[in-house]
Amino acid sequence: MSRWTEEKLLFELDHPGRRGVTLPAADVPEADPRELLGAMHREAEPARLPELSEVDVVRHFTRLSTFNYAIDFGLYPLGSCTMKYNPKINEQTARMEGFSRLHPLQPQSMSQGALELLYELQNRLCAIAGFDACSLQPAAGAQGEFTGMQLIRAYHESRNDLRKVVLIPDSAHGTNPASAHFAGYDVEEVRSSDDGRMDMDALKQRMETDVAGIMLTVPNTLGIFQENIREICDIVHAKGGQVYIDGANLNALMGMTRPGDWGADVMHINLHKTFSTPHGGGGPGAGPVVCRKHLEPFLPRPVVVKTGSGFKLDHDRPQSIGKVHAFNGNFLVLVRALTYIDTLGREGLPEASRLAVLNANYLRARLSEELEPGFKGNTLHEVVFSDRTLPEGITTMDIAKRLIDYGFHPPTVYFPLIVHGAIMVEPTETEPREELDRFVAAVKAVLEEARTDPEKVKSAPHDAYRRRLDEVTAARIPRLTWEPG
Amino acid sequence: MSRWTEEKLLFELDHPGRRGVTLPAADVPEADPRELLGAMHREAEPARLPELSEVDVVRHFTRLSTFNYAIDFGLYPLGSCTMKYNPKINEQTARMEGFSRLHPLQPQSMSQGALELLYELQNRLCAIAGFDACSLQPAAGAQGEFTGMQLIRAYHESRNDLRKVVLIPDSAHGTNPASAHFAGYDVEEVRSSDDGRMDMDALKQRMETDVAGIMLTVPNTLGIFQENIREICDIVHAKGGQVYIDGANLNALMGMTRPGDWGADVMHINLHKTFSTPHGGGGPGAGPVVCRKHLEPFLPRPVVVKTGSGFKLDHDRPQSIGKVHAFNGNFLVLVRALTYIDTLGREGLPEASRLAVLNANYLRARLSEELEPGFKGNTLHEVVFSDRTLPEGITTMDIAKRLIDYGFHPPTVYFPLIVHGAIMVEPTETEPREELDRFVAAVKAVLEEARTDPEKVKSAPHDAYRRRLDEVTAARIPRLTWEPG
Amino acid sequence: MHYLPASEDDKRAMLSAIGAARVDELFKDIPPEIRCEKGLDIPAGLSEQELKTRMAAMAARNTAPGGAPCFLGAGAYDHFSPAAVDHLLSRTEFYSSYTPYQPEMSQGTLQSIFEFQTMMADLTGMDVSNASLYDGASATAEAALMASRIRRGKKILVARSIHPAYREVLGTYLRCLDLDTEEVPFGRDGRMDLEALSSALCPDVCALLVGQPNFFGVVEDLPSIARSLEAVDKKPLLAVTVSEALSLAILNAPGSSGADIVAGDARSFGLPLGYGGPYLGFVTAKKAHIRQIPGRICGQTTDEEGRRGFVLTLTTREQHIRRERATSNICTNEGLCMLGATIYLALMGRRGLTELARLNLSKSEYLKEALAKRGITPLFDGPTFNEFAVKLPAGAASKAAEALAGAGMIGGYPLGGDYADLQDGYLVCATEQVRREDCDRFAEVLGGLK
Amino acid sequence: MHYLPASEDDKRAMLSAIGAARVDELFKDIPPEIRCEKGLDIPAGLSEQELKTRMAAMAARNTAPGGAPCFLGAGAYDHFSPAAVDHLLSRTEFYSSYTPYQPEMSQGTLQSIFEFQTMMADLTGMDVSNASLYDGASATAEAALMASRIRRGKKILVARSIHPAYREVLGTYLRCLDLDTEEVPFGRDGRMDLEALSSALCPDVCALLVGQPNFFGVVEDLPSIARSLEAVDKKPLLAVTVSEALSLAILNAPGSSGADIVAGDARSFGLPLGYGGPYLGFVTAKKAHIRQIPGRICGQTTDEEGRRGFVLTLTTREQHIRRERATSNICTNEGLCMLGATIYLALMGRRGLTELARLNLSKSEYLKEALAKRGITPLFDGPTFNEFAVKLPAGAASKAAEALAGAGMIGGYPLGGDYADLQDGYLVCATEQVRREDCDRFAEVLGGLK
Ligand SMILES: Cc1ncc(COP(=O)(O)O)c(C=O)c1O
Ligand SMILES: Cc1ncc(COP(=O)(O)O)c(C=O)c1O
Repeated sequence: MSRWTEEKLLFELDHPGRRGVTLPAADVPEADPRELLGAMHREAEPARLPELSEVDVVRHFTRLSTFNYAIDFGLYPLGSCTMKYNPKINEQTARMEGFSRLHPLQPQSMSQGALELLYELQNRLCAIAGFDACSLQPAAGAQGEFTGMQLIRAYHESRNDLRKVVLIPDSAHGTNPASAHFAGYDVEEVRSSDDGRMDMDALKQRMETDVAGIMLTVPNTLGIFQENIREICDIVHAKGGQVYIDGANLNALMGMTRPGDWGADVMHINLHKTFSTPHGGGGPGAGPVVCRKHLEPFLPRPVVVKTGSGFKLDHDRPQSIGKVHAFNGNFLVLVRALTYIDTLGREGLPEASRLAVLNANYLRARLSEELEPGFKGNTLHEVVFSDRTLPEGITTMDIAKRLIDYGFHPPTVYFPLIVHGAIMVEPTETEPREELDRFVAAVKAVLEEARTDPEKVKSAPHDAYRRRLDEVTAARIPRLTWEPG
Repeated sequence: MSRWTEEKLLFELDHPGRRGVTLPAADVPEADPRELLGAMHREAEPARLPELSEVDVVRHFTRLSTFNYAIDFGLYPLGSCTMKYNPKINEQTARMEGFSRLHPLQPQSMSQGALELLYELQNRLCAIAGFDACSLQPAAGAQGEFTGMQLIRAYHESRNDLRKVVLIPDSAHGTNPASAHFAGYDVEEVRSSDDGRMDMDALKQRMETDVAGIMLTVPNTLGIFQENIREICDIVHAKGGQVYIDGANLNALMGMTRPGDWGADVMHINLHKTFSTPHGGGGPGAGPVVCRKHLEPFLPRPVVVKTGSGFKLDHDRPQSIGKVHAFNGNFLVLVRALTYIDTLGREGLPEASRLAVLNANYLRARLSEELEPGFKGNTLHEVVFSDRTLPEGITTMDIAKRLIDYGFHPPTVYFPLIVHGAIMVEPTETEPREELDRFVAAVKAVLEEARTDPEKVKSAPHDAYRRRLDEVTAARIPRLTWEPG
Repeated sequence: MHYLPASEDDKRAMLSAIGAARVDELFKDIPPEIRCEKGLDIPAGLSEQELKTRMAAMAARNTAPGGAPCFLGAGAYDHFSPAAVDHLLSRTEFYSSYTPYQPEMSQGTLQSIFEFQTMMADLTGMDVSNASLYDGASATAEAALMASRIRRGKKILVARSIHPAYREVLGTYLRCLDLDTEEVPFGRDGRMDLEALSSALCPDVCALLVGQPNFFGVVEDLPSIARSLEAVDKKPLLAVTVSEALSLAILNAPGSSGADIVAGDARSFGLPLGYGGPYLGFVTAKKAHIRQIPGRICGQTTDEEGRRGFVLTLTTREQHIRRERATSNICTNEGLCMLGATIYLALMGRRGLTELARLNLSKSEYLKEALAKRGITPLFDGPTFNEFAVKLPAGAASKAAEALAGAGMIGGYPLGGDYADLQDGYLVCATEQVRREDCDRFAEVLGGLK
Repeated sequence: MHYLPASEDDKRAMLSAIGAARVDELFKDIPPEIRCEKGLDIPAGLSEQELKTRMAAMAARNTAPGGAPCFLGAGAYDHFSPAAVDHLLSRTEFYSSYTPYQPEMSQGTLQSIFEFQTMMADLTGMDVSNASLYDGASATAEAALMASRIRRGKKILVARSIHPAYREVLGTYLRCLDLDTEEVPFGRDGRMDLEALSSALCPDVCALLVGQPNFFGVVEDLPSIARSLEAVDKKPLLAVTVSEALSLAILNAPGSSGADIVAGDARSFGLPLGYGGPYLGFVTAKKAHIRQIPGRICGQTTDEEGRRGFVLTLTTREQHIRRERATSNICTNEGLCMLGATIYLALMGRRGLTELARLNLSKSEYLKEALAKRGITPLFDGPTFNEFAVKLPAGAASKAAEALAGAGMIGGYPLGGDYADLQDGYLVCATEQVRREDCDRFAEVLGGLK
């Protein structure tokens, strides 16, 4: 088909008199809203809701969809995002009416299948990560972090041991310091040493009894495994601190090693990364928290427990930090995750991790001919290159934008902050080798262009739905809603 | 996203060792096919079935899909094809497991809902077209024609009145003569008069007792309504002939007039046109046949009848022409059609016809500024232009191909045969006015280019996935399967 | 009216461009005496919400395989289809597009047809394939017509063991065309009676149609049949009908057993049972017969820049060019089903499909044994794939359906209705969808019938 | 392993490019003592066929609305969603893409966010909207935090009539941040007790949170509440929480009743109940507060050729730039739900949504009357939308669920667990999904309880 080059906004398409839905005929007397609601009755219809037929609406969004990239087109190498293939069966199970139409508060006797599913997923996640207990409530990784931090806080408080500080490496994702902050902690950054790992001296020096705990991403955002993770746990525990693991990178480790076995106390898992639930253009995801026994009493309530005759939501948890979600977490995301886990199973998940790491190391090997990794050591599921070897005047962003013209979504850029002009590549295990080779060829071609025809690269993309967009003006003069005229 | 410019064939992607499906573990002893099947056992695996992972396969077909046009992108003005919007609810009802998983031969006591649905659809079609009885077996329009012709033959035979000839106007669709031929008739063409209608003198002259019947498309493929259709029926009946109506253009008539009321004897209906079941890139469709009482005994068996307690398949029809389909016709297409009919209902279907005719006449009015209709008279749901006013050296095909560059699917071209270089436009009722205006603007722009830059038009398309394809060589040296190397 | 975008304003504006005052004026060619004055006698339109409730209630009045283990085959086999198939078929670019008449805008559809043709030719051991026909029954009829055009004979031999519905459709297609059929009986092993075949062969015979496996699930000895045909002067064409396409992965390709034409139904490749349709008819053939094949065919070519592309080709066979002299009247075929099968075959791969066929064989052999333990033995001793006929105690066949339905199962197919000489014959099938314990339960219920 | 494309050959080739002998070598940084020697203690993988059967069996062990008429609301309302919504959400371009960090490749997602923001701002009577938060509960908590940043006060007044789960989540969010909350009671009409409000207002109060409608379904008199706040010196912000977004179409927009911030859940707009998630939290606000809004925001801009386009903007509010000083820790939000709501609102249009809200009102009023006829009367006399609280006979509330389940219905929400003073209170809801006869039956069963 030909590409759509323009698609108006819904409000510009608004066509008074059209209908996109026919409502059922009323089988009850019509109530008079003015009489019933008095002054609180809304007289003016919401003017911005357009009048369009079903055809208009379907076309509008179908056309919009063609302006997006998708995992089903090819490699989506966003580092730290684990853009793996989203199996189609997951979409089917999540749409089974016995799941999708359930009311969250309906009697538990009418929801035994759903509770069983939650119970099984709790167990699977504990088994995979090596922990004792689980809460499925957090709606995404950041909420999992926040929940985990609160568990640590509640734990210390229960021992009357009030602490103020959380240590976080400078390579951490932005949500870590933000989550710790919203859990009421002061954040102190721990610098990385030259090998990209946490600086042990810095840690030892700072780890005092005012430190509530440490938040570590393992492998970290450079893809590097912290070899001495057990020692770190010991150091933290020795001073009464707790170890929080950001499990966003669990995709590197399944069946290889379990954070619970390192001595870690609590961790969140991004189901929308490791367990293949789709990213949806920005969610929904799910960020369950797993923890060791001593933190279990503090988990958000309710949790699902098994009874003699079935399953139930246990609300009677007096030490709980309380809810973080109005209901049972992002249940339909959880359905997808269990579908995925039970499809790959005992042998498949470890193999997925092995292949994720193999793919990343293959890309690293192939791309290292042209780009320089930010750090020297071994990496697991992702690799970060710096902009050091880019030709004069060419930025990481230029490379990223030019890759779009080659039909690829660019890697994550400028993160982690400790690598200059970071180019962060995570292929995941679902990429076939040919696709990696195609990507390597594209990167090489772009780098060659950067040397021979830099203007072309600096003004990229040329072949996308839009040329480079002016983000500065967008922020300076915000236009956040449509205005007529 | 960027456009995919190349996608290999499955066989070129074949990657030994990959798997796209995991099979369930065997819960029974493994049978030995060699032992059981002996010499009939296939030793060699079917080599052309590729080995690919699910990711590979999904990407392959997702990429392929982007090379297609679709009704959800915009106007699809293929004349005679009734490319209307395919409502999404139809896809949902057809996928309800109680329909989609039913075995065609399962006990009728376990299929009462399906039988009821068939029964209701039979009734709806009879009511809309004005007939007494219906068979839902024919799998498409052409099979409906074939079935209808057989009914006529069986009827004559039952009266020991053997006839050899069927009359068909020269404007007819190719399936008409072909279907009549396969029903064992000699086809004689009746010429159209200058107003695009059947020439009454020619008809009267030829209509003798050797003529089994006549096949008429009403409105015909020019979109013209045969005003004297009742007179035609009388003429044919007077000589003992039967009148077959090709109902492919029923979309012009719903609720306005009913073929059964004209005196017609039998007719087929294309559910994939009038009743919005999707065209699927070439089917499946459904071509039910409706007829008057005197032809009912000959309908394909079984038909669905109502009993005291429910519904049943009535096989006991001794005069039936027999089956035309192994089972119950294209049932899941029938589900979609009933969904559509019951959504629009009594008021909606006539309004659909009115708007289909309004849209077509609007296009005719707007385009007549530039193009000349093949015939002068009034037209209903479609309009055919000739190539008479095209600039010297520019063909209908050139215009069609250049429209692709403007993002439109071209109209039907070179059909009907009685209009020179026919350009046949059928917008249907689901096109919004803006879309028609956009199309008019594109046609005008192309015609302007044809005058000012004819090479551009003759070498179109320029902006599609492929430039013009060499159909002559394809037919001369057929390459119909992939060969390695 | 949410499918009808025209507002009152739109109508007014368009009418004024047309120069008409009212929409009804546009219908003035329809004489008043045939106008529909009373409106349509159908129910008023429903909202989507009401409609969906109503359809769901109708669907709920059926019991489908899945809800109940299914031992019924008889031309429609309950196989599993991976979610990826339906996901891809749901892309509007595939399901809402038209037949690829404008190839530059339809390469997605065309390339997949070419892939389908390649795989079907390979599976059947033939050189070429069409892009689909309606179903296995009409495809079989089209194959007979094709053979009669090629060999210009008037008589077609038809195995009596071909699917009864297929034979009936064949009859409907051949009746008016002055073509005779003669049935060839089966022997005690359920296979074609080769002696009867030999004696039926006469110069006027243009083709023999035989099912593989046949309706009784029995695998025919195609090479011997082919040899019988070769013994005749103007060798009649051997046309093989396949209604369980999965068998192609485990049985010798008909093409390498002497078939000239293969017709059949490929619905088993990832498409729903759907109460009988839409299914996926196909015809494949040896190269020599290309120009007599019915239906659409896609061919490879190049565009103006020399890039590979695909088009519908050999269209002079077809009705829109050749009209009454076309090789078939077919126009709309089963495009989306063809695509579904193509996706399915790509997912299964050669290894997967072969293993699946073996699993079907194993299940069916298990069922055979389970039944045998209950004293129910095969009707024929020829080899079978995933379906076989058994002999029930006298009178039991008519009671089986109800007894099994009561036990939550969908039973087999009683043969007596189609074969008066097989009154107690009962056709049963076991695919990958039935579990061992289902087979045991089935045997138990069936064994308990008296 | 059908999601894992690497064949053994692939692995070998890739290892050799890497210069490693075995895949396990790549994991050498993981010390042996923490290696997972025993493997994972989870079940072996299942084929898709087995898996689907298993999940379907689990799904069948639930009774969902649809199967049973649902009179339960309490923050989650059973509305119908047109098929077009799910169809569009199933396009891989939407559901499998990432947060639109690369705007040139994500204009589909970005434009729809801009459309969502525009419609939500309009519906709530605000100037700006974010692109979603997790759910109504956390959105309410974020609104409270936002207000405390804007007004720099330490105390937040919370209507006692706000959804109990929302209040609990609020507690979880505020607990560690040194922020106090104080509950404001409701009066006999179920609305906020304005006198109690006035006396709770003190200079340290930075915001008042109030539900509209509140948890009892009662429509608050927002203008009067706003006037009470204006009476205070440094006016606290009025933050309104909406858990039934459909009410926005029939109630005065909070923004025109004095609200400064609106937080809530827009799941009612075309998204499934889904046993509680994913839902669709949102925050809208007056322009002055733009830079304190949590979550993603999309803004309009132009590309190098001057064409309109959209980008994520004001990102300096966010964690990936501002880290611990961000306005929220949120990263992944509820993008696809946002898109679903946008599609739904586009389909409904202003007229459709208004009519649907009226239909809900009518159903609920009918239910009120049906219950009244059985002697069950409202607990509060304030006006309500599609949900209201009634008083059951003593002890009946605890028996209702079972009695209704027995009659094939999903009952209401007993208030006693959350409100000790409302032991016999029972919250019921009627949307467009319940029919008149369902209401009658519901009233009958409930009226029969003693
Ligand atoms: C390392 C890391 N931690 C935490 C997160 C936050 O997870 P979420 O986006 O689910 O809130 C991310 C997400 O990108 C991440 O990459
Ligand atoms: C006028 C007319 N008649 C008959 C047919 C044949 O219908 P089908 O393609 O369903 O076999 C068509 C289809 O294009 C047609 O336009």
